Amino acid sequence: MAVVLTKDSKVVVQGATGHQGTFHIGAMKTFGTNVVAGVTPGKGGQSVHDIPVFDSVQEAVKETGADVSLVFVPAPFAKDAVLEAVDAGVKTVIVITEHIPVHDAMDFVNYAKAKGVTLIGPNCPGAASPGENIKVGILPGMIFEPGPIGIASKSGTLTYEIVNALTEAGIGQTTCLGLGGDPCQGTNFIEALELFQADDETKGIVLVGEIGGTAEEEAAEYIASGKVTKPVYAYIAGRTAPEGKKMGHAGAIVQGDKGTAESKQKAFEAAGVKVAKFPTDIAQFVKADLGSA
Amino acid sequence: MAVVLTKDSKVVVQGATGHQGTFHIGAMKTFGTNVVAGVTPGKGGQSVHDIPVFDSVQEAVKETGADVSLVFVPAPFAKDAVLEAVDAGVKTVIVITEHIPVHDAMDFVNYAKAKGVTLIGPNCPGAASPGENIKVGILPGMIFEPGPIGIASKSGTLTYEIVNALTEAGIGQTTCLGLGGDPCQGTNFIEALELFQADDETKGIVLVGEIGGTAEEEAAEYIASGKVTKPVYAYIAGRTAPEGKKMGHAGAIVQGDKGTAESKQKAFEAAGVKVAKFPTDIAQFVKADLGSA
Amino acid sequence: MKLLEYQGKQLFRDAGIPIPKGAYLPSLDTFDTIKDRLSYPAVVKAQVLIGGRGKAGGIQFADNDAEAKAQAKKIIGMDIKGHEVKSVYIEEKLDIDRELYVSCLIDRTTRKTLMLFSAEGGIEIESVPEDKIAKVYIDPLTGFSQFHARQALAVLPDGYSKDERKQLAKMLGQLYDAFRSFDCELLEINPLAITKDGQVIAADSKAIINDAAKFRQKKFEEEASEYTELEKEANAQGIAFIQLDGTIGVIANGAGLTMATLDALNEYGGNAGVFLDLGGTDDPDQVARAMRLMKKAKPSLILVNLFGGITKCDTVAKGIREVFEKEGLDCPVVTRIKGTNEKEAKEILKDAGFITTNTLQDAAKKCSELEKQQIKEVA
Amino acid sequence: MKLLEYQGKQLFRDAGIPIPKGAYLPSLDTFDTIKDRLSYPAVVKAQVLIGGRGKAGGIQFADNDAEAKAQAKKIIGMDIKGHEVKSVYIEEKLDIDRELYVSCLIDRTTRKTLMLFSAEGGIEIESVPEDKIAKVYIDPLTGFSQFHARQALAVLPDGYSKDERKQLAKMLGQLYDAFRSFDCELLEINPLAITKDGQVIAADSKAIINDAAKFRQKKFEEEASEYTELEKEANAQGIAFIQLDGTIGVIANGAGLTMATLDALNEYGGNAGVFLDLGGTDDPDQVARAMRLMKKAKPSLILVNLFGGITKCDTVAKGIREVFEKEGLDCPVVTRIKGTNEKEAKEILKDAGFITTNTLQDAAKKCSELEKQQIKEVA
Repeated sequence: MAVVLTKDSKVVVQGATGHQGTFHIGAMKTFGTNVVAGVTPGKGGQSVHDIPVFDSVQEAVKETGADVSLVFVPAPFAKDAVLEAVDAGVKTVIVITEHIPVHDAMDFVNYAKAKGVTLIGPNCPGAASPGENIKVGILPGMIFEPGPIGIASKSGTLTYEIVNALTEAGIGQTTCLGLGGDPCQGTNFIEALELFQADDETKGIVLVGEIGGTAEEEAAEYIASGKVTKPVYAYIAGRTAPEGKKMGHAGAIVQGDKGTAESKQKAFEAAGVKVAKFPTDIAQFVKADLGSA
Repeated sequence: MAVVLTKDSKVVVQGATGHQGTFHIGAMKTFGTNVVAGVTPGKGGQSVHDIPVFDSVQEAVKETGADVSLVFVPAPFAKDAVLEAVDAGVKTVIVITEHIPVHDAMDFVNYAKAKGVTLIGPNCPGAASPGENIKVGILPGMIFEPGPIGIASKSGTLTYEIVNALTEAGIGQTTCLGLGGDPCQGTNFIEALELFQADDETKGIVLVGEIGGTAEEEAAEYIASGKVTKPVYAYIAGRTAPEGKKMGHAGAIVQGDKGTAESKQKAFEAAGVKVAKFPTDIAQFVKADLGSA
Repeated sequence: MKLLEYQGKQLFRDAGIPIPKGAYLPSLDTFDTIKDRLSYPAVVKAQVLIGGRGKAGGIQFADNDAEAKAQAKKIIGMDIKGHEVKSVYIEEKLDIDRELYVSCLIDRTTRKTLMLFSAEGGIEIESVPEDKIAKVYIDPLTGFSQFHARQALAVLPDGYSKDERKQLAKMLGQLYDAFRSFDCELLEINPLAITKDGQVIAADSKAIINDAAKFRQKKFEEEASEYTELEKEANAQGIAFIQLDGTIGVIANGAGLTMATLDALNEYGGNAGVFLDLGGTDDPDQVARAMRLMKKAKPSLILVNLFGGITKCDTVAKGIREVFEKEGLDCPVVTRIKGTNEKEAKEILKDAGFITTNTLQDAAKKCSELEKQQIKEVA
Repeated sequence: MKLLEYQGKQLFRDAGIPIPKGAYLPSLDTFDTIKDRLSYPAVVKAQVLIGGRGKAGGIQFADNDAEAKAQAKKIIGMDIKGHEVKSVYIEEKLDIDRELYVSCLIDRTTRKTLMLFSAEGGIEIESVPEDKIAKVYIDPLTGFSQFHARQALAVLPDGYSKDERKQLAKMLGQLYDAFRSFDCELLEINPLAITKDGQVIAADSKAIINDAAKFRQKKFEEEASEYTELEKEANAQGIAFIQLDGTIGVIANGAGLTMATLDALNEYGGNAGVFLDLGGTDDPDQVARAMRLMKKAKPSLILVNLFGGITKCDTVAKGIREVFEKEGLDCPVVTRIKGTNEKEAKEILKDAGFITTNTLQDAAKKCSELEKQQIKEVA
């Protein structure tokens, strides 16, 4: 199996007819993703890469049975799009859009959670389960291989590096979850750990963290509590970031002495998590523990 | 077993130091209910019938582990009280208060539902599980006997009549749920049917309906769909109520040709539910089917 | 509480919803004070809480002050389906191109706000085919969002301009917000007019404010009421009291039990004239007040049906006894008393000459027989 | 976007939160225009985005216009911890009895609004003991309710009157609503003053407006900024660009990868001078714009670290090549390119004289060595 996305997932893309939507519908189809519908208000009846476009998610779900929504809608309208998806009854919403007002994100993250909907993002690259032939989002398909490692990450490209290194080392992945670099995440490290711990196929877990907030420290505490029995590896970006600066991600900021890479690294190490100095070291750690897949 | 309330339930009473709160804490304790705390803002440190009173539900839950809250708080403050209880982490909230603004009720009913909290009421007499020695609310204790019948009702006194007749006929009850007479109910007939269907000890179900809305028709449809395999009996009040008048309950109103007793009776009968002409007939129906308990 | 059209329009204006220019005329002699707020051609509309006023002659047109005043004079005092017209609302006549419909109401099943929207307005929504009505459910946890507007406007046929759609979307959001902020049970715009020059405007209003929220909704006074004078008196005392067509007064404790008592009476051919629910009270004074209201309704006989739980039958009986002793009751009383302190209650009432019964069925049967006898005696 | 104190006070006023009477003085020569809005005794406060202005002499008192103007003259132009004071805010001096603290912020862990409240204000909240701070979590699905106020006020010691508690509860609700409606990341009142005559009033303000919400928060202009001129230029172009202490310019695609590149550099003793995240772009023009910004920062050398996924390495390389060819680069460039169209990218850059490496570690090591060499050469 895998987590969040499986081969049975049916994907609807909100913001289907824009540049990004169109491109990634093609890329996802190539990867094997079952994209069943697009949504762009006012463009119902059109199609993108032979996928029918609807005016509303409600209609798309009714007509195609879509249960995963991918949101490319521009930031000012993203909250509306997510609420629409949740009310339309999808089970998972993945929000790629960046620069969403943080109060909008809080609103839709809490609403989705309250309605039992798994929300990934915002400001994330999406997710991929290579063994299930599905990726939903903007992750590059060619870096993935099926295998035993689950990855949860706050960062896009950095994760591609790490996944690519794993694949080059012969170690494949169950699911890669891009959690996003915003302060308010739909799914955080602890929730990702829960998912991967419960997934039989996942044998080891990689967390890619960064400065800002305390999600890494909380994940470490969760691991230390014994709720995670699988080996966990981590990389933390931003060891040299100065205090008070947002390092590219809205969430990547050291405030006073809070949110430092040092604190995160210490917490992880105390919980028995191996922390890598360079991103690609992760692959060596995993290989040493698990052997090649 | 029983539904909603069991002998393990720990009850906190919001509005504990008022006339109604004080009286019913005593009556509940006599019945065997494990009342562990009262809450009245500003009166923390006092006690009612030897039950400690706290300033907040949060504190009460923290100190006593209460998991059921009973709300006697006056209508203008009832929404605040329910939100407080939900955020404090109780699993069940029972709202006795009547005349709560309907938008307030919609707000807290939806919030409780979203947070996985069972809400009973508002404008209801509460609930009782006689075999578990627990009643939470204002129902008279002496009418109950442990036994195999589950009851869900929109009306207070009418239910007491019916329960009393059952008890006099030697037929006891698993749980009696007063759902309340307002248009927006935290738990409706379908949800009550689900609970009773899943409860092994419940062998038959009594629904006490009344004019207004379509909850009875929807329950009938639910029963007809085969999801309820236990015998269901019903009484519907308001056969002679004129159109357009609220008959004592905010929800008891026939609007145009909607919400009539006739429509409800027909729907129930079509679903195989025996509908009684007089309240106390229910006991005879059940006795004929089940024999005395 | 139902609002008159002009009050609903005020509510709309407060919510930012466009309404025609107009003025309320509470009585003919104040016409001069509103003159400068009128614009012609105008419509003079009867302010009553009942539909169909147009057919009944309650809507008239006027081209100047003199005509407007004359039409107002014609309309005020009219009887429309039993409702006396006490005032009119005079507003500019719109140059209407299309008539649409929108309303918000409480959906009991989903426990959410249900917004109904249709491009077919100006008629009863019940007569519009289902597939031409958009049903949009709005979760109170999120409030109104643009996708709700898109769901509603999806039923619009071709021929609506981008600007008209934009105005409509805005108005739907305003309507929802007003529905919440004014604690409405129903808020309806029918017709929702689009004028020949493309303006979207609320041509009529229908609003019901939730009675339970009256304590925080003080802006509007109840100007017209469907309640009888006695019902109003009862409401003010917090007693559920409804006048019906028959002659038998029914008193019981609890709304459900009171309804069940009416129903039982009806089974035996009895005709209830009053529904009086004592609720959970067993305060003898409150019971006495209820009995006095019942007396004022002049029932031919009274049926008292009590089930005592937490409520004690004897204290209820005391209240009844007090009115009987001090003020007298000039009609027969049939009682059926059961539950807590049943014996004591029966003792209190025993020498009052009341007819006692043991079951609801017996009580209902007895009342119906008495009623028939009374009718015979009169005849 | 951080607001100056006077802007935060305006925000409070809009939210209904009581603030002292005061006026903003953007420059000395406009003093006469604000005179009639002043009341004495007054406080003249430096408007800077940094704490500790009191100790630095940025807060002075005045008893009349002449004194106020003199103090303003003294303060404007001051340097407070590297921040130049450009303006002052002059407001009535409060007769403060007690100083409290309240703030709203975004709690990442619970994803809710966290309200901190303490009876110990006027000092940094970090220095207040944990058990004297109420932490109140507010769910966006319900908003602020009275129980939140009760939870906050539970930390108040004895001696607060009923009226003071009422004023405080009201202010907490207003603060939460303002926090939401003005899209704040932080909204703080410290001190929250209670005057000798029992008035609850916001004596200072601290507000950060969420940058992502700027498109709908147009009321406040950014009047003071912590960004450098180059950072502002980059922000305007949508490029994540941060100036640091060192001399090496780092370009990578993705914030995480850029941070990882800085970290690797640091491991080998290198000192980054610029963080430049290309993000997901592979538009050569956008890359060229980024390169030009980098040039303006005058780095001693540039480290380019690309991982191509959906982004193609060759189109990024084209943008770099363009700037190199047309405008020249007067420092060494170290590249590490990996992923989609890696080969083509290397081909494009091959005769530019760039130093190519295969891993991040190699690239970082190389840069650090070059930097050391440069420092030696200069010395």
